[in-house]
This record gives sequence, C-alpha cells and structure tokens, in this order.
Amino acid sequence: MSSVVHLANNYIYIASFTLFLIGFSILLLNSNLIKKIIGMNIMDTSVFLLFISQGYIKGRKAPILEGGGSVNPAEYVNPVPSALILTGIVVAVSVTAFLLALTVKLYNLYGTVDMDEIIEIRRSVDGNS
Amino acid sequence: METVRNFPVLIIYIFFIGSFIQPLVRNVRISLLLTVAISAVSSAASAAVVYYVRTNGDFLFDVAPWSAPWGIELSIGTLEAFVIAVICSVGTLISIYGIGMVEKEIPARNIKIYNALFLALLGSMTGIAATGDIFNMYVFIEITSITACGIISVKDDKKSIEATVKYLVYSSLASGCILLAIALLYGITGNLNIRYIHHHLTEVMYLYPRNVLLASCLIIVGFGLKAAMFPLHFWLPDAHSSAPTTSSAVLSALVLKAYSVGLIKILTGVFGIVVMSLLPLKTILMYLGSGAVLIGSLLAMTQSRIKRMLAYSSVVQMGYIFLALSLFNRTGFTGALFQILNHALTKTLLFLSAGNIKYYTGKESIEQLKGIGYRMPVTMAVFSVGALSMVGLPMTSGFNSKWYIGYGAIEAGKIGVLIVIVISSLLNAAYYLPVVVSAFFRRPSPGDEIQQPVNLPWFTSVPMIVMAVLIIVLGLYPDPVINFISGAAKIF
Amino acid sequence: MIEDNDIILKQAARVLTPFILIYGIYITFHGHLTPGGGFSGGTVIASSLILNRISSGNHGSGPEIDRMMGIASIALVCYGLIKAMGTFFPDFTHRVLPRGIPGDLLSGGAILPLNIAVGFVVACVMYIFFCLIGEEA
Amino acid sequence: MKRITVGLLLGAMLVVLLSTVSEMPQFGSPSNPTHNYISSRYVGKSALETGAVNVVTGIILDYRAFDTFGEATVIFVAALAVISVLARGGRSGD
Repeated sequence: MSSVVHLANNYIYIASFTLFLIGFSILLLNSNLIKKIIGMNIMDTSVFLLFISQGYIKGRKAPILEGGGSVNPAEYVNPVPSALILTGIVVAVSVTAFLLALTVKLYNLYGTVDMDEIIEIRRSVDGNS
Repeated sequence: METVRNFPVLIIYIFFIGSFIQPLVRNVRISLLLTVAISAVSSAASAAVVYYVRTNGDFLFDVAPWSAPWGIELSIGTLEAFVIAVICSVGTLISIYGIGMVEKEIPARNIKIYNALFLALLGSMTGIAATGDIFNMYVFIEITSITACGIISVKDDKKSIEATVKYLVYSSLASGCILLAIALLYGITGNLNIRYIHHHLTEVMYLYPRNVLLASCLIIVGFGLKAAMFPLHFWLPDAHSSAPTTSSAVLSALVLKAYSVGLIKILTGVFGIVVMSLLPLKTILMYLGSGAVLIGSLLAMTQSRIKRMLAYSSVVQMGYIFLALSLFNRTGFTGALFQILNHALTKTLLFLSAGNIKYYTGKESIEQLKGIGYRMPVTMAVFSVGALSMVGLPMTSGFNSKWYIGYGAIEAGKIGVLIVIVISSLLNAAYYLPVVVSAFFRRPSPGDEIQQPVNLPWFTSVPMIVMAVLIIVLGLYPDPVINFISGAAKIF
Repeated sequence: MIEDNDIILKQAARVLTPFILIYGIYITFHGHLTPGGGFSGGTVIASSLILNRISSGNHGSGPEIDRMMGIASIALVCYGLIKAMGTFFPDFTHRVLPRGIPGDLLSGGAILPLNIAVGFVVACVMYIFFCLIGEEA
Repeated sequence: MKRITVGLLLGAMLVVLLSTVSEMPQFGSPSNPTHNYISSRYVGKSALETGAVNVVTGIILDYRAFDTFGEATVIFVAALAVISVLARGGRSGD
C-alpha cells in the first residue's frame, strides 16, 4: 500500500518515464525522419524533466540570491540540475539542427523523407547501376 | 616535473582551440598542416603524461580553482594516460596521411570544416578518457558523436549522407539512455564526480536497488550501442564503409575505443566491483563478446567490398575487447587494453591502404584485387602486415593481444572463451588471407592489365610504414607496453 | 519569395529590430545578475537578425554565412583563451577580472566576458542554422 | 503482429520503469539525497566566490566551467556540420 502512495506522490517521475518511452519508441520505430526527430526531442525533454524535478524542493525560491547580506541556503531550490539542463538543451538543439540539415539534404537527393523509401531507391539504383 | 600535471587539460584545450581556428585559416594547405602540427604537439604532451604516470602513479587535476565535488576534476591513471597516448599518436599518423588524401575525397569547400571536426573529435575523445565527472563525460560523448557524424557527411554524396542519418539517429538514442542513467545516479547519490558517486553508491545501494540496476543497464545499452557491441552494431557497416578514408580509419580505430574506455571507466569507477558482481555482467559481456566475434566474422566473410569487410571486422575486434573485459581478471584486462592499441594500429593501417587502392586504381571489391601486389607494392605489403596481425600471426601485435586474452581466459577458468578465440582466429584467416594471397600470387584478370607500379608521395606511405613497423615491434617485444598497462589492471 | 512591395513588413522590421537587439544584449550582459546569460541572450539577438533577414527577402547567403562563421570562430577563440587563462593562471585572472561587489554590473569576474563570447557564438550559430535550413530546396 | 510484440515490449519496459519510480526518493521533499552539502555550498558561497548573484550562471561559468566550454564546442561543431551538408554549391549529388 505504501508503495502506491509513494508512486502517486512521485507523479512527475511517472510522467517523465512514460514520455521517455514514447520518445524512445517513436525514434526507434518510425521510418519518417521528421517523426524521428520529434521523437528524439520528446525523449530529451523527458530526461530534462526528470533531472529538474529531482532538484525541486517544495516551497523554496529560484536560486537567484536577493540582495547582499547572509544567504540562507535553505530558502533556495537546488541549482545544480538547472545548470546541467542548460547544457543538455543546447546539446539537444545542436543534434536536432544537424538531423534537420541531413533530412533537407536527403530530401534534395532522394525526393522523400521516409527512410524505407530511401533504402528502396538506393537498392534499385545500386541494383541496375 | 609538476607542470606535467596540467598537460591533459592542455591537450584538450589545444585540440579545441585548434579546431576553432580552422575556419579562419586562409588556404587549405595551411589548414591540413595545422591539423598535423596540433596533433603532433598533443601526442608529445601525451607521451610526457605517460612518462609522468609511469614514475609518479595516478593523479587528479582540478580544472576550475575549486576542488572535486564542486568543480570538475580530471582523474588520470594508467588506463587514461595509455588511451590518450593511443588517441593522439594514431590521430597524428592519420592526419599526416590526410595531407595527401583528404583533397582527393572531400569537396574543396569542406576541407577546412573536415579539419576542424577532426581536431574537435580527437579533443573530445581525449576528454572522454580523461574526465572524472560523469556529466562532463556526457558532454564530451555528445561532441564525439556529432563530430563522428560530421566527418562522414562531409563527403557530401548520397551514400554517406544516408549512412550519417542512420548513425546519428542511433547515436542520439544511446545518448538519451546515458543521460537518463546519469539523472538516476544523480537522483540517488546527489553528486556527479565519479569517485564521490562510487563512495555514496556503496552506502545507498541497498536503499534503491532497482535504480542502480536500471542505471547500469541503461549505461551498458547506451555505451554498447555507441561502441558497436554485438547485437547493436547494425549501423556500423554503412557508416564506416561510405565515409572518406581517413574518417573511416578514425571511426573504426579510435571512436569505438573511446566509447569502450568510457564504459570501462563508468563500470569500474562508478559502480565498482561490488555492484558489478550483483549484475550477471560477466555472462552478458561474455555472450555478447563471443557473439560479436563469431557472427561478426561470418558476416565479414560474405562481404564483397573491402571497406565493408573491414567495417565488419571492427565489430569482431570490439567483440574481443568485451570478451576480455568479461573475464574480470588482470590478464584479461591487460589483454583488452593491448587489444585497444593493436586494433587502433592495425585497423587504421588496413583502412588507409584500402583507401589508397581505391584512389590509385579505383578498385573496391575484393575480386578485382588480383595481382595488385605488383601494381602497388608498398600498400599491399603494408596491408598484408595488417592482415596477418588481424589473423594473429605470432610475429605481430595481434598475436600478443589474443595471447593475453586467451591466457586470461585460462586463468579465469573459462575454456569456452579460449575456444571462441581460436575459432575466430581461423575465421579471421578465412576472410583476410584470400585478399593477401590474391594480391600477390594471382595474375591480374586480363581485363585490367596494370602496367608500372605506382609511387606514393612520402606523406602517404610514411605513416603506413611506421604503423607496420610498430605492429611488428609490438609483436616481437611488447614488454614495455605490457608492464605499463598491467599497472591499470589493479582494479580487479 | 517575398516581392518588393511589402513596405509594411520592412518598416515594421526596421522599427522592431533595435528593441529586440537591446533586449538580447541586456539578457547577455546581465547573465550573472538576472536569469538568462549567454545562451538565451544569444538566441534573442539571433531572432532580431532573422527578422531582418526575412523582411529583406531570403536572398542568397553564401558570403554572409562565412562572415558569421568567422565571427563565431573569433568569439570562440577568445572564449577558449579566457577559459585556459582561468585554468592555468587562476590568481592572474582574478586580478585582471576582479570579482567586485556581487550585485552591480561589472562584478562577475570572468563570467561577464565569457557570457558575451557565448552570446556572440549562439547568435551567429542560430542565424546560420536559420539561413541554411530555411533556404528553399 | 509486429505491433503486438512492440506493444508488449513497451509495456514490459514501462512496468520496469514504474517499479523503479516507486522506489525513488520523494519528489520535492527537503531530505532528498540531491540536497546535500554540494548544492548548499553552491547557493551559500556563490556570491562570495564567483561574484554572481544568479547561482545557476555562477555554476555554469565558474564552478563547472569545463562543461560549458565543451558545450560551446558542441554548438560550433553542429554549425560546421550543417554548413558542410547544406552550403551552396552542394549540388554535387553522387
């Protein structure tokens, strides 16, 4: 019984894990490249959600210190996850941009964005070339 | 002598600042020479680090003025110094070879970008090996995966772009898993430094057993996918065979190694022996390794194009490393590290000579290579040295790495592993020797009668000859390297 | 894509761009005081550049991209050098770039120049992404 | 048929993940392992040691500055890769 209450309390972790699985399965199973990129973004966002929610403390402020004087660490949220997530977001943006560029290039070369069709076209081209 | 302590960070800074300068360089020739100069300087610095670690043992270095759990620290031990030295020196040899070959395969407008990506790749691999902080390792893993995809797609033709998309998709899948594992580990231990996580993990392990199990599985899947561990290797043949010559050499020889070293560092550093014995890790790695070795060789035999065959044989050689790791004893670990060096040298040599053959004679498939030994004597001689080392002939370094893995298998009482190694050596012979035999002892098919032998420019043949000599020297007299490496195996 | 008679768009862009730019610069410079910093400030600056590019028609971008790449490389080289200086000569950096009183503008030690460098890099890179990917096939 | 196996696989993974969630530390409780001496020093001393009032920027650019250095390289490398793929004159095709 206690684990169910515990589970209900950690509802954010449930959300982030389900989002991770949704993104993971989209990225793995879809053959359309744009959907793969969307799936990758869902996966990354879910991991960031998990990271940030581990740093949150109920009833505390964001880690921007007001005014000089003594700073009481018990008033602020844990700043480390937000610092790490800034890096994670930039990484996710860069990989997405590179993947989008490759998709545009593939569209110019093959005329389609679907990986299965691209493989068929290449196999038919290799076949008779 | 104390200044050598900040050489590892210096190497990383030099590589990255060098790659920042590349787009500003005016003409292509200077850009290529700059790459060679920077990797040469870094390999000299890495040699100094190796010498320092040999005399003074492991050391920690704080990058920011703040000490360990707050700032980021680099933990340089025997394993890290050895791997950094391998990465920098093999990278230098590849960049020297690149002076002649890069202009021939990559469109002119992309050469400066290729050089910048090459330097950033070497720098981030050094970073993966050197860092003592798991989130910092994640950032370097991301740089490595983007630059590895960049140097494939820089060739700008249909096949390489398609291979890059597939590689980048699976790479970002693996990065997602690794980041989730880091989030779980941070959630239960509260800090990111490898030593501190290990310290907290031993206390907290019994409170959150499932988290630790899930985190270790995610890390094994993530790093396995990136290091082409057996069932997750399907992206590798396309990526490594359609890349430019120097890039496929770097990818097979160094990038796979950097990821496996990252896996070793996290498994032994963060989880340690206690947690690893909880998991059935030994059996998983053993079965995956032997699967890679056997099925990889069978797949390699069926290939008709030489670069795809070499790509599959990379999966086989990575299988050796995971097999050696699964033994969990000193000799096995020494065998794994020696195999890293041996495969880095041999696979680079084979890919570079395959690139030479493709450029100077336009031949890619194996049957066309009849009688090529007379047309390109230097390349084929060097290729056969590499092929014999792959097969594991006693005079070459390949023999020593198989010897130590086999010896470790006997010590660990796992005769099955020894049998797998022997069978795989025969299988390796089955797909490498025909190439060598047909190159020297077969008449070229009447169609393409090739006349006078090709003389290669010095910067193409010198690195290949140096690597061939190194393979033979390491075969005959591996003791200095072995004594240095076995110092790293004290973990087991 | 965009004909020449869309005066409204051009005028609106000309009016809006300075404000977006100043806002982006404000975020970058006040990175160590208010939430924000190099990355978010750079993106806002990039948005003003992109607004300008759209309003004046998506013409060819070859030389423009090389120039932007040059700026990003120079900013990154400065970033690397400041960072290396901070690692190898920490006390020198604290003398040259003092920590100051935590609260006023010039107080972050090495944080302010690093923030500016990152702002430049992110602005140029986001602009390059938009130019290249946004261009018609 | 493929859809069913995939569904089962994902269902199994979800069960595994949810079982770990039930064991993870309480969300938002002050006694979580992540709120240890490290994060309290960051908040407490960042104004003095780094001069930054915004603690997150203090961490990014001073305590863990090597991360951000690697990250600036990530952006730079991604820009180079995009240029190499899409730059004008890329009509070489195969």
